[in-house]
This record gives sequence, C-alpha cells and structure tokens, in this order.
Amino acid sequence: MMSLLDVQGLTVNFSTKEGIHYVLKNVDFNINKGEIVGLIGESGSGKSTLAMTILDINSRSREMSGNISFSGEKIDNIKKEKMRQLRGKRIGFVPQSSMNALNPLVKIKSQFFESIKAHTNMSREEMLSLTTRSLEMVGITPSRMNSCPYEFSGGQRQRIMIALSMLLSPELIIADEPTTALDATVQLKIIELLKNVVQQKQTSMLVISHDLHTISKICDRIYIMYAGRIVETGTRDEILNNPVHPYTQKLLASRLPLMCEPVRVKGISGTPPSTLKKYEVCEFMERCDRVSEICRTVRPPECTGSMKVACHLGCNLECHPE
Amino acid sequence: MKLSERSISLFISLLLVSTILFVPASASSEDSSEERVFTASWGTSSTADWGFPSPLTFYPRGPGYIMTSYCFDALVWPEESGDFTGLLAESWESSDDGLEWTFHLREGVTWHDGEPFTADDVVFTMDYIKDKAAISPIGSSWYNTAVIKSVEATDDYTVVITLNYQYAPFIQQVAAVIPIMPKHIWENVEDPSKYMEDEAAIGTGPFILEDYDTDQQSYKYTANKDYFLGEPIIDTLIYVKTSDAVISLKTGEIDESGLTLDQVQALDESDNMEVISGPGYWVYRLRFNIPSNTILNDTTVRQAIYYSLNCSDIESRVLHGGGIGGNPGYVPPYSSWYNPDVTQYEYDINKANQMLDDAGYSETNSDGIRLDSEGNPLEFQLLYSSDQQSQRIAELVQTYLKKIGIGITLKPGDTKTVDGLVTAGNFDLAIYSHGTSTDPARMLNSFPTSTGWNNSEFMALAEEQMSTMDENKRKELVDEMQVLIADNVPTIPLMYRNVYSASSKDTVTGFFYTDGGVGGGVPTEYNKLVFIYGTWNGDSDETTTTNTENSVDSIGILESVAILACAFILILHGKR
Amino acid sequence: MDRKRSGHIISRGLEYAITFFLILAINFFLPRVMPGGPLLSITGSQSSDLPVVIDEETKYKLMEYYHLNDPLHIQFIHYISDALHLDFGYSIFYNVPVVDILVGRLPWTILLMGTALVFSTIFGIIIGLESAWKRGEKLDHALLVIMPFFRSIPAFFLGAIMIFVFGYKTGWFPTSGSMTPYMNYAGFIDHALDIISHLALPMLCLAAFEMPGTYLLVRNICVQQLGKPYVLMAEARGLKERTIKKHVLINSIVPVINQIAAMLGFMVAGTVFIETVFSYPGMGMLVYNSFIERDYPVLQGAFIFMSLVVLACNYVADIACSYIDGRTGQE
Amino acid sequence: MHEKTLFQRLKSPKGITGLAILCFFIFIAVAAPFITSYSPADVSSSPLLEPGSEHPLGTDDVGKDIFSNLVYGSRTSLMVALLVSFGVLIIGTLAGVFSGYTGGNLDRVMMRGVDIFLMIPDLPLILILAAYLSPSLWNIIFILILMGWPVGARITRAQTKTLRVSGHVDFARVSGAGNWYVIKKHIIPDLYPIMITTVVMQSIRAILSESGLAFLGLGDPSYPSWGTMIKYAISYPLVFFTDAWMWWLMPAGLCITLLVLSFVLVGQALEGDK
Amino acid sequence: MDDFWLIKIDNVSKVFKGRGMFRNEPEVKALDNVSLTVKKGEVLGIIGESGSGKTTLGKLILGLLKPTSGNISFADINNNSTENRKPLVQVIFQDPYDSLSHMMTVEQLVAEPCIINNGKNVDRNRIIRALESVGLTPVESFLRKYPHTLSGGQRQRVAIARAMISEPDMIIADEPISMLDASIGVDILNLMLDMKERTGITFLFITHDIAAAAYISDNIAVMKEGKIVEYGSRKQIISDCCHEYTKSLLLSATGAGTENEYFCSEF
Repeated sequence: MMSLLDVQGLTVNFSTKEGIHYVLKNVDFNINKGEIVGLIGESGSGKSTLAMTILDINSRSREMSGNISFSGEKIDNIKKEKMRQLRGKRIGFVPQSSMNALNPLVKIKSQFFESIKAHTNMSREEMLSLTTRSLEMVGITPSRMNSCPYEFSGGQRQRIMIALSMLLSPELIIADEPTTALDATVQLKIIELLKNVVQQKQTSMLVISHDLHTISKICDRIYIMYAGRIVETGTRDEILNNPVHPYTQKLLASRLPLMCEPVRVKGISGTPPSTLKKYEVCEFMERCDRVSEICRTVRPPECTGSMKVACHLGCNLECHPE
Repeated sequence: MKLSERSISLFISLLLVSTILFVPASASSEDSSEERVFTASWGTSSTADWGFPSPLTFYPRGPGYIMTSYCFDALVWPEESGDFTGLLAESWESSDDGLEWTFHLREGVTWHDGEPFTADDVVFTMDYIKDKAAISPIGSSWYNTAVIKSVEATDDYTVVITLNYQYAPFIQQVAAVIPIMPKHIWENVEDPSKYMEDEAAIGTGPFILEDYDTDQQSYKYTANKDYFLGEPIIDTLIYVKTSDAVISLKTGEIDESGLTLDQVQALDESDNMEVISGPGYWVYRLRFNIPSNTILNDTTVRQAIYYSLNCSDIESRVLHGGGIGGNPGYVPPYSSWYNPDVTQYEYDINKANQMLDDAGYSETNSDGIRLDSEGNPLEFQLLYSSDQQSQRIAELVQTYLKKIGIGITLKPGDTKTVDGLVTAGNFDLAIYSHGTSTDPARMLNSFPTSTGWNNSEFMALAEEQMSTMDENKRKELVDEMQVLIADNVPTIPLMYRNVYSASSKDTVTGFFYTDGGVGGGVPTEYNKLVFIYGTWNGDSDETTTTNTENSVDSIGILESVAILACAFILILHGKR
Repeated sequence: MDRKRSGHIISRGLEYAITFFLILAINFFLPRVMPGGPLLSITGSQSSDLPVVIDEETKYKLMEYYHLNDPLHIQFIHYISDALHLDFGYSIFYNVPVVDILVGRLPWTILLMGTALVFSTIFGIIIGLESAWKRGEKLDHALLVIMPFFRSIPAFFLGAIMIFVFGYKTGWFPTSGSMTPYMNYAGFIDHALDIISHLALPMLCLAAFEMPGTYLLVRNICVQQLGKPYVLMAEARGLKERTIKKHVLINSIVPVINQIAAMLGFMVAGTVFIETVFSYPGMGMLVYNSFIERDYPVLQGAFIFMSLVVLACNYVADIACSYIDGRTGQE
Repeated sequence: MHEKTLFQRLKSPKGITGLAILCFFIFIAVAAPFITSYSPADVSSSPLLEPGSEHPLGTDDVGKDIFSNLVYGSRTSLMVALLVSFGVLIIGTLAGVFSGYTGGNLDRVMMRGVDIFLMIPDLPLILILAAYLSPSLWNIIFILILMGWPVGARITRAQTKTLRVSGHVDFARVSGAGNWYVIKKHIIPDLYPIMITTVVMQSIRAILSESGLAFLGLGDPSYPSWGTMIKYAISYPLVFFTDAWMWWLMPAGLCITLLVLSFVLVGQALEGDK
Repeated sequence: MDDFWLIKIDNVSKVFKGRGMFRNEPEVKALDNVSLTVKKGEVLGIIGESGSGKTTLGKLILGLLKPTSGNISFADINNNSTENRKPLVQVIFQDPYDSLSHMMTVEQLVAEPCIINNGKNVDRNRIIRALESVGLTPVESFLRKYPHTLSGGQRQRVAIARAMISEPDMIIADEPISMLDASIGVDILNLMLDMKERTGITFLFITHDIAAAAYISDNIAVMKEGKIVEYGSRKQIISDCCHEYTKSLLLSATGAGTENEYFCSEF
C-alpha cells in the first residue's frame, strides 16, 4: 500500500526568549491510504506540533529539518500559496478546542462558503448543496446553517468542525484531540461519527490524543510519542496487547478500570521532561522502573524503519543488537 | 489587498460625503474682476467677533463700535488732527453757557433703504437710547446720555440738545459717538439688545452690512455708492479673523491689520507694506487697595514702590519698545493734556529702600522680607488677569518688589474675576490694563472709583474742569490734577502701549491714527474717513486671485498626500 | 434573539438617558456650589469694562426671572425643562441665545472630529492589523517605536509644528479658520476644496493625536485574536490571508469600536487644543474663548452639547456592536 | 504576572530606554539648582537673547533664562504626575476593590457612576471647573484626580471581580479567612501589575493635561511649566521668523514628548510585547 | 460502613438570578431539591456533566454560596475533648493554577490555612511533613518555588498538601484530575486514597469521569440538570444502575461495550 503521508527525520525547534524548545526529535512517521492512525502522548510531548508542522501553520520562530511528503510530493519546503491550497482541500484538520475553533461572530454558512471559495470555483447553489450535504452527514439540521457558532452546544460544534474539515473530501484528516473538551457521553458519539465519516469517504486519518483508551477503538495503527520522540509503534492489537516500551506499558496500566471491587492502579510518577533540555540519554529514564546500566550511557535506538520501539529493552527482546 | 483598496476608497468617499454634508450654504459666485475688495483684520486676537453691528447690539469694546460706525453715522466725526468734521450735522454751535447745542443737519441724506434722514431721527435716537438702552451694557458704557436733558427738533433739519450741566467734552464724547438710528425701523423695537434683523444694520454710513457671520467671525460690507461725503474708494470691505496676522498679510489673505511692534518687525521690504503707528491710549497700571490696606494706604509706601519699579525696563521687556514708560501724572505723554512738570519717580532702589526704612519697615525676616510694626511680613497678593502682558508685568513687579523686601504672591484670574475682587475690595495689589479715554473728563474724573483714592482737592478740580469751556483754562486745571496724582501716587501707571498697523501698498493707503481716537477715544486706524478720502492703489481684486491660487495648490497637495498614502498601503501589502 | 437585541438597545438607551440627565444635573449644581453663586454664571462677574451696577432690586428681579428664589428642586425642574427645550440661556459675551452659537459651531467640530476619527480609525486599523499580523517582524518593531512617539507629542505642540512647517515654511495650507470668508467660489468643488484645505492641517493633527492609540489598541486586540483557535483553524482550512484577516477584524471590531467610543471624551480634549491652535471655529475654540471670557452659559451649554455628542456616539457604537456581535447583552 | 517577571519585562530595550529617560528627568528635577544658576522666575537678564555661554538656551521675551525654566519645569511635570497618579491609584484602587469585592446592587450603582464619569468629556469640564476656581497647581491636581479615579476604579474592579471568584480566594475563605485577609493577601498583591499600569497611564495623562492646561493659560504662574513656555513661545510673533523656535519652542515641546514617551515605553514594557 | 453522618443536605435548591439593570434575564436553576448525606470516612463520588450543578453543590457545602432553599446541616464532632465543633471542610479545586496564588511560594501557600487560623507562627516542620506526605520530595527544593514553575501534577499535590495541613474532617475535591494527563491523574487519585487510608478523612469527589469516580468512591451520586438521579454504592452503580443517564455514562466509559474485559467481574 502506498503511503499517503510520509514523515522522515522531522526535527522541530522553537527559539523563544526562554531558550530553544526541542519539541520534535527525529520523528519518522507514515500514514497509508485509508488508514486510521493514532498518535498518543501526554501533554507537552509534541504531538500537536507534529500536526501543525505537517500543515505548516506554525512557521513563526520555527526551525525544522527532515522531510515531509504527501502523496509522494515533498511538502516541507514548498511555497506558502501551494501549501495553503493543500490545506483544507487535501488535508483536513479537526482541532482540539471545538468551542472556539469557529469564528463566533460569523454564520456557519459563510464559514463553510469561504472554505469552499478558498479552493474551488463553485456557484452559490453548488456551495449551498455541498454545505447542506456535509452538515447532514454529521447530523446537524442544515436549516441551522444561518446561525452563529455560539448558538450551538459543544458537541454540535465539534460535529460542525468535522463537517467543515470533510467539506472538500480531503485525502487525509488530522484530528487533534477531537474529544478532549467534551462531556463523556458526547465523546463516544464524536469518535463514532469520525470513524463513520472516514470510512464513508475512504479517507485516511491521523487521530491525536493523550487518551490511549478512547482513541484506540478506531485506530488501525498507533504511534506512542514521548518527549518529542516516537517511542513505540505498532498495530492497535500489538500496542494494546503486547506493549514493549516501559512508557507504553505504564500508559496502558494506568488506565482506570471500572470495577466493583477496589483495586489499585499505578500511574506514571515523576514529571514530564522539559522541552528546554537536550537529553543525551533516554528521556523516559527518570520515570522508568526498568532502568538498566546501558540506559545511563547509551541513547536507545530511534524508532525508524523496522525499529518498532525506541528502547534498549525492546532491542533486547525483539531485534538483534549488532 | 482588496480590503485596503476598498477602505481607501471608502475613506475618500466618506471624506467627500461628510464635506458635502457639512458645507454651509455656498457663497454666491458673482463676477469679481472689477471689484475693489479690501480685507482687513483686527489682528491676532482670540476673537474677531464683535457682535452684530447695530448701535445697540455690538459687543461693547472698541472694535465693536468701529464695526458699527461703518453703517451708522454720528452727528460729527473726528478727522486725523482730532478736529471734528460734520457728518450728519453740517454745522453746530453752542450757547454761551455751553448748555444748549444746536446742530444744523445735512439735507438730502437717505438711509440705506432709501428713506430720507430728518431731525426726527436724531431726536428719536437720543430719546430711544436714553429711554431704552441706558441700562444696557452698551448704552451705559458708550453713550453718555446722562448729560442730555432734552432733545428737540426745531425744524426738519435743526436739532437742539439741552444739557443737564456744562460738559466740556460734549462734542468729543457725545455728539461724535452716538450713532443716529432710523426712527422708522427702531420705533417699534421693544428690546433693542435682541434685535438683529437685517434692518437693524440700516444706517446712513458709507458701508452697508451685507453679512455678519458669528461662526466664521467675519463681516462683509458693500459700499454705499450714494454716501453723502462721496463714494467710498472700495466696493467691498471685509473683516476676517486671522490666527496670525503677519502670515495672513504676507500671503495676501488680508490687506491690512493692526499689529504689535513684534509683528511689525516680522515684515520686511518685500512685503510692500505701509506701516503706521499711533498712540494706544492704553495703560498698564498697578492698582492699590488704598481704602482697606493700612500699609498701602501710606503714600510713602506707594512712592517707595514707584521708585523701586523701573517702568521703562518693564516696557522694554513686555512690549519690546512698542510702548512708553508710565508717567506719574497718569496722562500719557502723547496726549495734548499731558503735563511734564510733575514729580518724577526715576528708578532708584536705594531711595526706595531708604523710604521704607524711614516709614518703619526696617526689620526684615530671614527671607529678606520687611516686617511691619507688629512683626508681620510685608507680603501682598498681586491680582492680575491672566492675559500674557499682565502676567509678564506681574512677574516683573514681583521681581522688582522683592528687591526692596516686599513679598508678592501672584494671583491670576480672568478680567472679570479680577474686577469682581477689586470691586469687593478683596485684594492688595492688582495689575490693570485698559483704555484711557482721550478726554480728561473721563480719564481722570473716575479716579475715586478706578483707584480707590479719594481726595477732595482733586475732586474739586475735576468738577471744575469738566464744566470749563475755555480750553486753556481747562488745560491748567488738568495740569494741576496731574500734579496731585503724581504727588500722591494713587496708582502707578507702568506703561502705555502704542498701536501699529500695516497695510498693503497695493490696496488702500492713507491710513492714520486719529488724534484723540474715534468714538470717544478708540485708538484705531479704522477711521471710516480713510475709505472716503484715502487712495486705492490696486486695479483688480487681488484677494480673489491669491485665494484661487491657494486652493489650486491645495488640490495638488491633497492629491499627493492621497497618493503617498495609497503607496504606503500598497508597499505594506506587497511585502507579504 | 432580535427581541433580546431590541431589549438591549432600549435598556442601553435608558442608561444613556440617565447619564445625560446626570450630566445636566452636574451642570445645574456646579454653579450653585461654586463661589459666586448661580447669578454669577448668568450675568458674568461685574466688570469695570461694563460698568452696569446691578443694584439689589435688579438683582432680585434677575433672581426672580431665573427662578433663583424658588426652592432648589423647582429650580431644577425649570432647568431641565429649559434644557429639554434647548434653552441654555443667553451668552454673556455674544448676547444671543447659547443654543444659536452652539448650533453654528457644531457642524465644524463634527466635520473635524468626524474626518479625523474616520481617518485615524481606518489607518489605525489597517496598520494595527498589519502590525499584529507581522508581529515580531521589522515593520512591527518600527511601528511600535514610531507610534508611541507620536502618542507622546502633545496635540498643541504638534499643531504648532504643523503650522510652522506647512503654514509658514511651505505655505501649502491655510493655518486658520475653516474656510476663506467671502471668497468668490468658482463652484461647489472649489468651495469644497477650500474647506478641505482648511480642514487638512487640524484634521491631520487630530488624527495623528488619535491614531497611535487606535493603532496600539487594534494591534493588541488583533494579536490576542490571532492566538485564538479559530485563526489556527482558518489557517488549517487553507483560507487566504485576506479572509483570515477579515475574521480577525470582525472579532476585533467590537472591542475596538467600544474603546474608540470610550476614548471620544479624550478626543474632545484634543479638539479643544487643536481648534484653539488652528483657530478652527468649532466647539473646541468656542469653549476656550468662552473660558477666557468667562462666558459661563456658553461654557456649560457647550459642555452639554459635547457630552451629548459623546453619549450619542457611544450609543451608536453600542447599537452597531450589538448588530455585529449577536451575543451582546446575553452575558 | 508576578513581581519577578515585572522586573524582567522592564529589562526589555523599551523598558530600559523608558527608565533611562525617566531617570534623566528625575535627576534633572532633583539637581535643578546645581544644573542652572538662574532661578526660573528671575527676569533680570535682557530679553530675547540668543543662546550663549551665559544662557545655554537664551532668554525669553521678558528675560527669563529658558534653560532654567526648562530644568525647573521638569519638577512641575513630575510633581503633577506623581501626585495625580498616586491620588488616582489610591482612590481608584479603594473604590474598585470595594465595589468589585462587595458586588451586588451597590457595585452596579457605583459602576454606572464610573461609566458616567468616563463618558464625560473631561477637558470642557476641567475648563468649567477652572473657570469657577482660580488657576493653581493644586486645583489642577485636584481636578485631574477627580476626573481620573474612575479609570483606575474600573480596571481594578474588573480584576477584583475575577479574583473574587478565583480558586485561591475561595480556598482562603474556606480556610476561614476574613474579608480583610483576602483583600490584603490575595487581591491587592494580584493588583500590583494593574496598579503600576495605572500609575504609568495616569502619569502620562497628568503630564499632558498639566502642560495642556498651562498652554491654555490655566497654569499656575508660581510654577514654571513647559506648557506655559510653549504658550509664550507661540504667542511671540517672531518666534517662527527668527531662529528662536529652535531654542525656545522646541526644547519645551520635546521635553514634554520625551517625558511622556518614557512613561509610554515603560508602560509598554510592563505590558509586555505580545 | 459507619453510619455516623458528617453532612446532611436536605432539599437544597440554588437559583442564580439574572443580572442587569433593566434586563430581565432567565433564572438558572443550578440545584433542584437535592438531598444527600455524607457519611464519615467515606469517599462520596458525584458524577455529572458540565452544568449539572455538581460544583454548585460543593460550593454550597463549603459555604461559598448560600442555598436558595433547603438546609445543610453539619454534624457535631466530639474531638476528644469536652467541646463539640463543626467539621472542618477543605477543598481541592479543578484548576491548580487558579487555586494557588502565584504571588506566593509553595511554603507560604501550604502555610496559609494555618496562618489564617493561628496567626503568624507556623511550625515549619508541619509544612515539610505535609509536603512529604504528598510526595513532593526533596521538600527543600520545592519550598521556595512559585507555582508557575511546577508541573500540573506537582501543583495539584501542593493543593492537596495545603488542604490537608489543617487536618480537616472532610475534603471536597472538585474535579482534581480533569486538567491532568490520565497517567498523572491516577497518581493523584492514589494519593487521595492513601490519605484516606492513613487518616480516615472523608472525601467528596466531584468528577465528570465515571471511571475515576468508580476507582476512588465508596458511594456514588449521579447528577443531571441539578437533580440527583441515582445514588448508590459503587457496586450498585456500576453493575446495577437503573437510570438511563447512568447507563449512557457507563457505556461511554467502557467504549460501546466492545471491550468487556474492563467491566467488573460480576457483570
């Protein structure tokens, strides 16, 4: 299967007054056509930066290296205008905060129309029917398109966001924490909606979340991210049933069970690493229970190519160290 | 980029729309090539609005009266020399006791509306002002109707005015001041101070009021071609406000303006101006609270203060030579009533100190301020109105008095507050500046009220000179009064201001300062006789040409500004 | 929602009416608590220039005429009813009804303030938005240095400099008045140009006085808005820069309008200085001249008029905002 | 926004420039008698001198030393700025905290009052008040505080209202803290940034207003003022026809501009470049 | 379970009135006739979505709000002395950044409840012990820090330490983990469980996350639109709920019932 999005060796730094933030470190990553890929990591691990770097909407004070190619075309250095045409038309984006991601003062209809106008030359009627169709798809009564965003509930707004991202049938959808700000009962519906819409339109999707459990339901493949690095990757079943990296293991173990009897679950103690610091060894070492001697001296392997886990442990178990 | 283009066009259209909306009624566009227009200005004053120019509505200051005098004639009028020529009266004589004045009126004079002028109008005017306007600000301050007992018309062109008492300056202060108003217009007017219809400006004068604009503070008169002394030398007389007279003169915006000496110095040869100067009859003086302040009540203290003030220095610092130092006798040196043989107070600080020491103020405190017998420091409040000259004078007086150990606190206020406080006796010292009437009757007789100094000897002289019809005898009395003033120092005249005027040599020349002033003593270059007997040097209307060029210039500038703005925006947008 | 909006408009209108009423009350009570008493503000102080001595009888008659002998609340009712009939008394200086003078001056001030406001707002918004969009870049830094400098120049000083440069040195623009009196215009355009050329300097001066404030305001609000998720989303949707700016502008316009309306009182102060410096015959110069002459009725009338203009503008801004932002009045 | 970053923000180029200019003026104001040997009110020199060794900036139309007026003028400006800004700060903060903390109808009534104050065009009112009162520096300061406190009260009140429902205030109250403790420990410290901004903004307003009023002729003659200097310079007819504007008009105008600019820069630095 | 109750809430309603001078805005009924008993030593979980009135309930108990109607009564506690007193209630808020004044150091923050009650002098050791007990070690490195230099989890630990320092009888934890990453949230929950085991303190745990509530609570109340729609023991709620809303909450937590392994054994 041909990969739709291919990211290789992506490194992103931001220079600010406080110093250089090392946000993404040598990230290798790919999404195939029609695939739903999950990207899991705790807050501050750089997952949103990855999404925005792919979309090229965080170029302010950004330094980056590495390759990003979309349908075989290199896009990490193309012209702004061309990139703009790509966004929205071929890559859709569902943002984290559905509450404010729509301009609160502009009618839904106009916001849909301007998206269409930015990429195509449709007539008014065509735009109207397209808008109607996509709103229907996410279960919003099309007659409400003349309302402003603040007249909708949070769940409805997130639906509208999904409709808006899917409007021009992009080949790839990037959903950044699509459910975080929503109530529990709504979260599930949105996840299911996303899954249905993606399947219906045969689109690929990248779902970003800190919540392994909610997202894993719809993912084909999962990348685990920690401190700007992909630390483990695999199919959903591999990750859920047979995690190798200690972080993934802990992440899975820290999930709260819904048990009648009291049980104890262990969380991940310690603090997330700072992006300002340049680590010479494994970033997770400070919080890891299974630190061995090699961890203190040698960097673990990068999670690239055939390497599915960035841990000495993983090497020992799965591949054969040279 | 479209956004900003749109906003620029939006802006420009808004600008135009707002302009169109707010443009006041468009002026007429008559042919102007033949017109002789003369534009004048009262100089750089905060206002150029002197009220509606009717005899009872103008603002009661000198310029207001002058604006009215263009439309209205008095019985007589002063010439350059100060002698009187007949306007509405061709000749006049008085009875031997000076109580009865007979005026023989000019025949064939018509009002601007064509009605004939008769003696009835004169009688009506005198009675009307005496009756209706005596208590109004204008009536009381400009028209001295109190001396008039009765007015009678013996025939259509003879009027006899009977006085209550002998009044030497009757011609100068009454006959040459009161504008004669048309009976047929005013007889039904109940409240003259609110009557400002077009008819209210109808008189017999050399000019007809065409427009008075209180917002633009401008006046426009057209010549009265049938004026009985002859057709005016100009067709249109315009008064405008200018924020800087010199600039306006240089650009030709105005043809003539009253100036200060500083402003005169800003003119040069190339401006082609005729500059004249004249006596200002304007005094700056230091007033004492003689009745209530026990220290200042002492003549010695006042004399010491006079010795400590260098009047010519004050003049040179405040007016920069545009005036003359104060005369202890109060009458300005250029007046024909001036008496040079009075006590002089040459600047002498030692003498001043000595006098104060002798008066018992020899002790001083640590600040060098003298103490009185009870040990209180000699500190006075100096009240002054906050106009620039008064403030400057006050600062200088403060400096000078400090040198002789008198402390001064400055207390500024506006003219009216100062007047109010002085009237209430609520002050120590005050700087006053005002016009001095040219006739001693008004100049000196008011001393008890204007200085608070009450001297029976002086008052007796004052009474006497007012009813003395013999000029020489009168002069002697006035000289004596000046001696008394100089000896007692009821007030210290610090300096007298001169007046200056510049007019373009290409328009009207022949301006002069009337000796003794116009309208009872207004020192002005605008004696209306100039516009009858003066010379017109231009042959076409210069004002209009200049202005047109000006506006053509402005179009270019506006365009370039707009283009620059557009370019700026385009550059801004092009960058990204 | 429309009912809500009209409710909001009406309730705000009531609030403004109360505000205006209170301003009238201030005007009523001010002369009554100040030294000199209310009669002073009607007749002016006694001056030696105008030696009319008001004796006790006249004084009583005057007090009677102006209802000053009545109890305070009756006086107040008289005052309010007079004010509502636009009767602010007679000018001491001009000796005509105050309202006549004010009505003559108002259009010029509105022209001056209006054009300066439009000019400064439009340019302030354009530059502010541009600066916010390119925040951190050279243009932004340059503007952030230049604008505060302009903001620091006192209006009257700027006016003096402009007169010097554009009036004295170059002679490009007339430096006083609002039009050339009694000029024989070739036509309407000529007339308009004359007015514009008189307007240019004071207007630019007032605009320069206003614009830095607007610029900084717009820039700050836009920078805030640019950090909002909807901007990110707009970018992610691949909208054109212009469209995104439009979004930012729509969201910034409400606070900007509100702030500008709130700053109008400040602008009035600028108008007083600038009209005085340029002898522009508007309300500002009238206020200054009336102050110099202690023409209390005109001073107070002008104050009421200016307050009315400011209040009206605020109200219009309120209504405009409630149309732009349907949420107004819901919080 | 805590104290530490406030100082850090001041360390930006803008903050340093602003502070440097401000310190320069404060130094001049304090050291005025040592900088110039003339008293600003002294009129003993000859008028309208050009700059020379005796008078670095010449003399004005009555013979006052312009330089010493300039130097002493900084005292007036800074004093007005100081008194007005602290007057507004104290009254505004008290009123704002009281109103915001009390809430309810009292708050609403107070804020309507403040709104009214804010909408009144202040200069005409100042002129009216000044027409009734006499021109003195203390009256100007009084009027500026009177017209300025609502600005301070309004922002203080808004912040107080936010703080009043914030977690740490709630926690303190749950722990049994009284109103006074909450205001002292939790509200006032959080208002410091706003207070500093208020001081800066009011100083700007005070300096501009004082010089403006002095320019209009409302100044106190006992205190040399830059506004008065400009007024005199402009009303001297020859100021633009000779070079006098360079040493008479410009220095005074530039001093006002620079002093205001210093406050503006400090204010911007404190707000931080977003 | 100990039947000794700590707080009894009887028919409490809370209505927020509309504001504005001339505007008539609708009233918001945040709580509608709520009755609830908090037993001593239990962890009572309150679940509900945003706007269900759970935070209002917490504020009413804390005394930060006054009920419109109804009554909240506190038990008299015999504190090993002759005098009885009202139970001491402390609170942990959702947003640890907002609830810690950023003008104070960690030491001042933790000491604050003591300062308020006992005046100036606070035993430093007590602060150190409190910080140690929430796992902020080494304590010395934290004492002088300001909250904004701490991570979210650390901040919430400081919040817990300052709530615990006055040795309250009950702590209301208002969504203490909703702003934290799941793995760190678990740590905080564990810490609370430890506290409870060690000191027998009563917790009122307010959350929107049924899994978290189920993890920590003994009894659970489900709130919807200002009403308590279901109340029962953890077991009852998870395995035997009857209200539709609770069912939908459970469903969403387990993920459409696809992964049964997460359900409790008896299900």
